[in-house]
Amino acid sequence: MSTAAPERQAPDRPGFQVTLENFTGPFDLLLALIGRHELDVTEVALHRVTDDFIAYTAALGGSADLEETTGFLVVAATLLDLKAARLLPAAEVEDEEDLALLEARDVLFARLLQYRAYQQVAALFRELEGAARRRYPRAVSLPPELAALLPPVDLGVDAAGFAEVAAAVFRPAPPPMVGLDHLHAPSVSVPEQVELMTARLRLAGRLTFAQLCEDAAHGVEVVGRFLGVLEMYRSRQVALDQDEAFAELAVRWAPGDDDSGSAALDPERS
Amino acid sequence: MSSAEEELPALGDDAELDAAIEAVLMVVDAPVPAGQLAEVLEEPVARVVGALERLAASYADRGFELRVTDEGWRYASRGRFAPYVERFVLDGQRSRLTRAALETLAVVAYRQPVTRSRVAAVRGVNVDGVMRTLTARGLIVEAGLDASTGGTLYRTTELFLERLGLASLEDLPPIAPLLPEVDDIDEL
Amino acid sequence: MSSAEEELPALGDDAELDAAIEAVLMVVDAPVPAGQLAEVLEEPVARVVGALERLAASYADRGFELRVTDEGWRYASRGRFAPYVERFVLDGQRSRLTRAALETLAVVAYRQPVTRSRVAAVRGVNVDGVMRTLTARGLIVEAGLDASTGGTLYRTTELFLERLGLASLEDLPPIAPLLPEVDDIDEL
Repeated sequence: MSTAAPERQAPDRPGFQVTLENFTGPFDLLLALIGRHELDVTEVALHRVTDDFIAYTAALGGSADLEETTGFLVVAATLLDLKAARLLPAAEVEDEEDLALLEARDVLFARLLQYRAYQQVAALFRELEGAARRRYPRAVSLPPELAALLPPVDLGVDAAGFAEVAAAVFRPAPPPMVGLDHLHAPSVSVPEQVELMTARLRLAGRLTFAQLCEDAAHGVEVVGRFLGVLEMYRSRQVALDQDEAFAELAVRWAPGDDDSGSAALDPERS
Repeated sequence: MSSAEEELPALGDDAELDAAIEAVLMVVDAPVPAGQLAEVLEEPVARVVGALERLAASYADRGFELRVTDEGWRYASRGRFAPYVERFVLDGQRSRLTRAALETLAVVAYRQPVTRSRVAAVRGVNVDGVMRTLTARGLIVEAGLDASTGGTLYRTTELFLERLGLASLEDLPPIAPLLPEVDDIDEL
Repeated sequence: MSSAEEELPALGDDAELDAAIEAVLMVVDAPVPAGQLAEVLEEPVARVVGALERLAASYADRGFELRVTDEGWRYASRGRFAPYVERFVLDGQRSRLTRAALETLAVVAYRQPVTRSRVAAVRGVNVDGVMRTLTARGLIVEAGLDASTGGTLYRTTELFLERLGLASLEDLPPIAPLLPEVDDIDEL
């Protein structure tokens, strides 16, 4: 057996072409995928939907803005960590990493369940809104005879001051000064990662995923490379080797094994 | 015609017709002609006028009355309580506009004619109350309907120009020079 | 019309007090707290509250009602006549809320007062645009600054309750049974 079972299924599975539905965020997508498998929110369910989640995130890359994509990538990174951890023999896991991963998993579960609660309430809001026989409050203008009693109105500014007020209203608000540096996601482009990995694999022929990621500056870049590997696998440019369950994942340069692949990322491949 | 979602209450019963008229008149911010009421309630004008007169009589002991003018029917406070009503209206009323009102007025002035929802979008807050205040103070008035959204348009008044000491709207200082960082202020 | 200096009608009689309150409430454009009414009418708050409750009960068969919320008292049309009232008052603005808007509203409703970044954390996406829309539509309002982060806090409005047909925040469906048993997920 040369290819890890879950990955081998991916290209043939119709579900792999994730439809670009309008998900309102990563948790929304995750819950929708879990629901599609008719699963409860468990770790098994997370493993089952990881690939679909990644595929959706990859498809999103082109159309969504960076900030939107970042939310998906952060969740994708956690899912990949979890999935990777299950492939490793428990004994080899460092205690500290193990702990961090368990915590990451628990946080993901907690946030997912929390989000689901609000989603359910939002659905209830929709029902309430539809059923509400709305009362409208009396909020009428002052009758002219009463308005006439009010003291003469004073704007408190002259024409120039008024223009200043207008300018202040129309001036675009400065972007909120929230640092995004901690997200480490300035510009991870999957096509760029594919290009980089293609060059390396052409030279080396075969590299482990860990080797491919040795120089990755941060987690999001690792996610980007993983998405790139999935893309390359889908377009039949690489094969994935895994000697046995839980063993290290290796990526082998094997273009054109089967040219019926759907997409060609690199026009120069041969 | 009624859909499942919008079941119109039947008004065959006089009591129901009366109540429907009360509901409408209590909320509408302008006198309503009997003809318009009849049209919306899908009832004969004569029957609606009968209901309006019946209602007006039923308020004999109340602090408000149903008043009819050339423009139509509307609720009003009963005259004999005017001292309290006036005291309430003047209570806490300042002659100086609030900052919120001034900003709303600025949006109307530089974007007129403009709908309330457009003003709300620019200011990022609900402006219904402030727009009513500005209308009551005579600084803005309604100016027809927006062709695309059907929303009411507003423009500034003569009094507004007078208060700023301007002869016409053309004398409003341009704001583009105050916003050098903006290429096209109409985009805002 | 009488002026403010004119002698104030005596309100010793309950019927007169009730009528005076009706007269004042007819000109308000926002809910009025009982305390403010008491001040204007120079009557004890308890007596005014009693009158307000008596009035509210007296409208049982009418097309309008006298409603009390946290903000105060005011008249409103009765819900079952909404289909007719909406033919008058809708400015083409009652569009359905999107799912994103409803979810955001749900988080604000249960966590209020709450900052934008906390809402974003719960939903896992940026909520700036949605929060602006909800504010412009009057469903949420700013409610001060968060002491620790300095971020702007938001809360839901009366209009939000109105829209869902709820009398108060206490009537929100309980969310606790749906939530994971974590004391404060934000701390994680």
